Amino acid sequence: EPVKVGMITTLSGGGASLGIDTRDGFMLAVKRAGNPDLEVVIEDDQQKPDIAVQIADKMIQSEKVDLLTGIVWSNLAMAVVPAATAQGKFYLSTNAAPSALAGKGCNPNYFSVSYQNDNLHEAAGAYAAKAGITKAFIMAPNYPAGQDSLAGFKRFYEGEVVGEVYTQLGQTDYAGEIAQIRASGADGVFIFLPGGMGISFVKQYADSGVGLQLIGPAFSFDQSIIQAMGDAAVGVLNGANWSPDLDNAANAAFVAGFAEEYGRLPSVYAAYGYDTANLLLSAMGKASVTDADAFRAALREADFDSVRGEFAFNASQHPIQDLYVREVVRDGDILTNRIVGVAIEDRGHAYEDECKM
Amino acid sequence: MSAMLLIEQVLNGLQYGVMLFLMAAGLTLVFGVMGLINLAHGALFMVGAFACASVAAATGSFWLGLAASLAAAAAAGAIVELTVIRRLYARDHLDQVLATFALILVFSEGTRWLFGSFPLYLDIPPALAGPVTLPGGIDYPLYRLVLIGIGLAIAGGLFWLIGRTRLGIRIRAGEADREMIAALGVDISRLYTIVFALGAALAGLAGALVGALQSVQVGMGEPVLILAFVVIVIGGIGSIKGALVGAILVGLTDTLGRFLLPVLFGAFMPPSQATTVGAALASMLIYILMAGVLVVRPGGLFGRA
Amino acid sequence: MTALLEMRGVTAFYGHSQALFGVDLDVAEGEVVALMGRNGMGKTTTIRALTRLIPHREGAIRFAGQALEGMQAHRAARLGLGLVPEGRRAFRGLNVEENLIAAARPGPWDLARVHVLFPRLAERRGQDAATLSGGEQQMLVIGRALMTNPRLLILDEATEGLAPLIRAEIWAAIRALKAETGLSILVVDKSLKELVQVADRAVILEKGRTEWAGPMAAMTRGLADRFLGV
Amino acid sequence: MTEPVLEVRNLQLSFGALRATDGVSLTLCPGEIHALIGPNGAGKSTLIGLIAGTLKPDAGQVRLAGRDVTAADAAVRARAGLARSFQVSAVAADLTVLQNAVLAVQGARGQSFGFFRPALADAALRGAAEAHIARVGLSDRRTIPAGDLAHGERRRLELAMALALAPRAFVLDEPMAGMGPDGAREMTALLDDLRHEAPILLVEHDMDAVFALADRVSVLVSGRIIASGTVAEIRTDPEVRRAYLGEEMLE
Amino acid sequence: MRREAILNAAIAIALLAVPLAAQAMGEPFVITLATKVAILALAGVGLNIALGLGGMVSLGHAAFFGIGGYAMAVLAAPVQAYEPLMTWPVEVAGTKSMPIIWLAATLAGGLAALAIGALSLRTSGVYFIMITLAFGQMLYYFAISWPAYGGEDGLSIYVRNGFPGLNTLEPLQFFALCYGVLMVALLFSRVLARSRFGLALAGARQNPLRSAALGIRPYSVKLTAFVISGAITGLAGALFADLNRFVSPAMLSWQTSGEIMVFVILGGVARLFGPVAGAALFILLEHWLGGFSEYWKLFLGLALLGIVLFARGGLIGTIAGREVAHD
Ligand SMILES: Nc1ncnc2c1ncn2[C@@H]1O[C@H](COP(=O)(O)OP(=O)(O)OP(=O)(O)O)[C@@H](O)[C@H]1O
Ligand SMILES: Nc1ncnc2c1ncn2[C@@H]1O[C@H](COP(=O)(O)OP(=O)(O)OP(=O)(O)O)[C@@H](O)[C@H]1O
Ligand SMILES: [Mg+2]
Ligand SMILES: [Mg+2]
Repeated sequence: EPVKVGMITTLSGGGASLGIDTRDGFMLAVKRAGNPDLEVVIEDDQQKPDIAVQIADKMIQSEKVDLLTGIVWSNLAMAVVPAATAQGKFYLSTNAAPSALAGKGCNPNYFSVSYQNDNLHEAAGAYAAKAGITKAFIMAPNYPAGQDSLAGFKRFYEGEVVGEVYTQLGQTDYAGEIAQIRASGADGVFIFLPGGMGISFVKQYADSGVGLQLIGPAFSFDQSIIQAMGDAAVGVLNGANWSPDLDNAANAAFVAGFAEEYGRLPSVYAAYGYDTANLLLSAMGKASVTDADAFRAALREADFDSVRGEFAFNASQHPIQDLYVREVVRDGDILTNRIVGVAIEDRGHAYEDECKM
Repeated sequence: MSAMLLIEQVLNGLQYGVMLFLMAAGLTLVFGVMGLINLAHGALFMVGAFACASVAAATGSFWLGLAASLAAAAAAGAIVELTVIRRLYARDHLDQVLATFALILVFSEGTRWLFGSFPLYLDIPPALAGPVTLPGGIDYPLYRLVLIGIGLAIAGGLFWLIGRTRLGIRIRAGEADREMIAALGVDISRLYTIVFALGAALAGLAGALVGALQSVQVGMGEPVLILAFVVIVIGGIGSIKGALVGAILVGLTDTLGRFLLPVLFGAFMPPSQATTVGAALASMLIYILMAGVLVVRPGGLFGRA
Repeated sequence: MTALLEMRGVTAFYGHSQALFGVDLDVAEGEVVALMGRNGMGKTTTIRALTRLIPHREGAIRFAGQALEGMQAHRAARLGLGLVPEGRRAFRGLNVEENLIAAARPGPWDLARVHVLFPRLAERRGQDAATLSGGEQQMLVIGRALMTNPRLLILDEATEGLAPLIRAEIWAAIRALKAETGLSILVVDKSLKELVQVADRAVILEKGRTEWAGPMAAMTRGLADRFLGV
Repeated sequence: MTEPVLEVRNLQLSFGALRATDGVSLTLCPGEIHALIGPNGAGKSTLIGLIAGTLKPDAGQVRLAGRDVTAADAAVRARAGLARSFQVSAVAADLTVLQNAVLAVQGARGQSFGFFRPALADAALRGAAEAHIARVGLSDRRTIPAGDLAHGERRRLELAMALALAPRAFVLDEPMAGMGPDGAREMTALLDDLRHEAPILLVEHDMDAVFALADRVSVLVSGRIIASGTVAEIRTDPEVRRAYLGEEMLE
Repeated sequence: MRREAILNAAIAIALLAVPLAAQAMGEPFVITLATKVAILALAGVGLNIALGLGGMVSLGHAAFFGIGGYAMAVLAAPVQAYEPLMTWPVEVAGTKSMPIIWLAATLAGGLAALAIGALSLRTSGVYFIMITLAFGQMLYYFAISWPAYGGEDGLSIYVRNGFPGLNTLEPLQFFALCYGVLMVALLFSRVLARSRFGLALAGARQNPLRSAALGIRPYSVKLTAFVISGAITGLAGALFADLNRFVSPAMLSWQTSGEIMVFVILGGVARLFGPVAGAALFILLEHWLGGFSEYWKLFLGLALLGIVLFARGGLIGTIAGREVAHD
């Protein structure tokens, strides 16, 4: 039975690198499977919610897709997912997994293959003590994902928070915050500053000579970004659920295959995209997409070789997985991440109880 | 909160202000003096940063990269002026808005085509890396001090160019009445090409200098563009002194607002709420400042209204 | 006398509406020519065509031995056209002195000499041109044109809005220019009485066409009445 | 003597150090043309700006028809019956001659906030506007955008718009400027006629016109009125001749 | 008939015909696109009143657009969550009725325009552009960091609001509704331009000094026009939110202001159908180029450049020529 997948992701503008990795990871798995029954249509959402909604409408109404996937950003996911699932379409998240969709707003047709947004912050919080951080200075941009990240960090962090700062979304100069860090008496710094904000901060932080241990979630220190930070990023810890050096056969094959196909190392987004495609392929082998209940059951089994090793869904259809902490290292010419320890084992997420499903 | 921290924050605000001026300098020239609304200024800023980053990566020298940023941005500016902008002087501001908006798209996606979607690496030159200790015991990054110096030098240079040279007089005359200055025998078109290229070069230089502190990526120019406009408008269009004062005002307001507002709200709110509300207000602060200035002085601080 | 300016059968349009239908105009070296006609007859348009501020469609314009067809305004100006435009058009935002030096070219006219001609401009040298009184602006733009050291000074209603005393001074200055420097002048002005005293020849436009040209002395009452409504 | 329509008392205005208006008092009485002459830069246009309300005085008073309008803005003074023309023609360049005139009529009648009926279809407005255009001799130019008019024609349109206000007083800044001899003659005749509708404060450098029209002449020099009187008195005043007229005006 | 009038009629008919044809051919997404054109054109019609008729170059119209959108969300969200809109001083329920929401959005847009305009109109020229931008940015940052209505994430309204007698979930019916509103707004805008107020506005734009000397206070006239403009754009915002069944601060961003302005300039400033032509072309380009290359924005930029440089007066201006002065 052929399955048509609509991928909505960001392929132009400043955030394009994330969408491109998502797409490339996904398509790598599709290519490898060589399953003629799987057809993928891809469209650029320009990182704009209204465009994403319209593409979803188009895919559902005109292209008659069975399933949607690919959205990078939470705000776009919030615009698309509720409406799509309400129309009976499946949505497999390759990245964005806001709390609203994990708890109260969970839906039988919605699967998050990546994580729940808070997970990587939780990993950082849980690991902070092991990294010797007892007085943390924590910082994120002032928007829902930023507020969630600090809450996520604090959920498993046991030390004292000596400073909590919300920066402006899109801020490029952090001299003021760095001065506050210096004066705060902290012994470690947690930041969630996605994209260019993180690059700016890390460079300025390194140059300031403050020198306290930095820790953050993987997306601030991922493959697509650390090259641009250069040596300033070396030694930074980051909470993750995947790493290129994760030791399992599926991952080794993925990392090598990705590098061969695209000439660069994969990022977490590529890994999630790859896993999502494989999950989908595994379900296609078991049930017909026209039978929604059977297909959903097949998806829930999560019977595929995840690059993250063991992988299962919980009741709200979010992963139960090990969370790690990685460190940025220099490996010859390039910067990459290495796992330094497990932060939390078999973590689901904080909103499970709110999900009535 | 210690007095020391406050002083350091004031210094940070000043420094940020000068950096804003650096970003706004080219725009003041083109916008204030030629009267052209150039939304693509941010794109030229990006061109400078990308040129610097790629040349620095290829040669290992930041300084060669800096030279390349000047050259690339000036060339881009000259080409844009000759092919596009030149046809727009006689039109109203709206056509300029549309054309330069289109240029943003062309530059951004063109850059992405050439350099890919991933941010580039560009770092401060080793000679300027790390902090120095200022009198009073404040550790301060050397590179930022150098930026302050360059910003002030550019302010001085522009002041002299516009206010004191015949070139400056002619450009301003051209802005007042283009047809008339041509009828008096001045080749205003060529002058404008030069000025536009110069403005572009300044944007490129700022992109390279500031890019070393920030992330070099597609789209990096747009937030800068808005900030630069805010700065110029607060100071009064066409006034270089105004641009400098405006930049410093914005820098101080923004830095101190981000720092002090959460503290202030903390006095009568639970801390977590205070930080969000404080930060929310801080992000609106420079726009509040701008609106306030314009309501009281509709022509900006140093502008002719 | 050699011809400095020759216009032959010049036509010109504003968009689709034709404003000049065939203008012939000659100015010889050292000659003062009055360009006359009622309101809206095309005097200013003729000057705009000559100074290349609008293109002409048919006919020929030669100045200082060169054909002006297709030439840009600034090149034509550098051949020696000094324009005092209708409606003043001083550069706002520039002060008096900056206005004067903005387009100056070397020659006998310099700041000092303009200040002698118009002492008021020396008094107001630092003032923004936009805030000058009307008459002061008029002086300024005449000074500005002289500072380009032109071969042909073009005065389009240059005495409009000037006080009688100043107007008399300007006419005196024009006569002096004519006598001392041999500057050629093309002048548009409504005051026939004064034109008669300075102009060597007159050209009369009617509905965008040259209707009459001849020595000033030959201009009869009848002609003036018919074409100028005097 | 009848009550003055317009009265200015001890007006003062400085631009920085320059006293552009330095204690000026004058009146404009019904039926008269009061000419205001003076060298360039004497402060005539400034005074008109103060009277019309585009400039605010540092001190002094402006009274219109017995009412103190010093605090009122230009629009209020216009509706109270003050019509002015500008030294540099001020018309709406993209509107046709007729539209400009209709605008003037509706402005005077305070009818600008009608959102639905087309302005040009309003017979009352249009009729009045056409009459004013005809009066200044622009009828056959009525569909031309004002920006495309020749200079002299635009001056006439200025005057038509002032007429449309059906004012109590005219304040005209160099209405003859840029007019050819015949234009100036027509304008002179028109103004001569107008004074019966409302008195005119006339700023003008065209002495033929001033001497032909004025009932009274005031001479402004450096922001002060140095002389005031009949045409004959002013023509022969040595001070005025030295400061303004020069010798040749004696003929 | 004048060329422009013929062209306008052609555009109006085309905008109606395309979705009908799409319905017949079973291409519902084309209807959605046409609906988007109609709604964005409506926003442009609003802006054109300020920009084209009043000469007020506002780079902050996203504020009104977004406020309209949020007005919809604020009214509809409580219904979705089965909660009253407010309980004090009187209990008011939310609503999912479009007419009420439209009224609220129009009022909200108009009131916001009154406040922003009253302050902004103290300035002019480029300062006006920037101060309107500043107010827009203030609202944008406020919406991002204010948690109540979802902050940056925005807010989904899962089911489209209703209109008496219509099934708005049906794309064609919703289109018809938006098209109808657009036509009414166009008609209003045309009537306004020719009215006495329109004339006063033209006067205030071209020569404020002269207007004041005629007894027409330019400030009041412009402010009134700005309020009308903001109200129409606010209405468009409510429809746009309903089209997407979603609002977020992106509606308030300066890029949105820029895009609305681009529609107007592209179509032709002060041309009645300028915003319609501009929005249609922009969305067509966006849609068509998007399927053509990953770097489609590059081509969009080049296409826009070509249009500004070679099609003066926008699309309508180029095709219909310089407007003949109407008598
Ligand atoms: N910018 C323009 N666009 C269209 N028509 C114009 C323009 N300028 C002038 N005209 C028209 O061209 C004709 C000639 O105008 P021009 O200004 O040359 O007259 P003029 O002889 O200088 O008159 P005046 O004595 O009033 O200055 C007039 O009919 C006028 O309406
Ligand atoms: N805004 C201003 N700032 C500074 N000085 C000004 C300003 N406006 C006018 N002035 C000066 O005030 C004086 C009076 O100007 P005004 O325009 O009233 O003269 P006027 O009598 O109308 O002269 P004219 O007959 O030449 O039109 C002039 O010297 C002028 O330069
Ligand atoms: Mg003329
Ligand atoms: Mg004057």
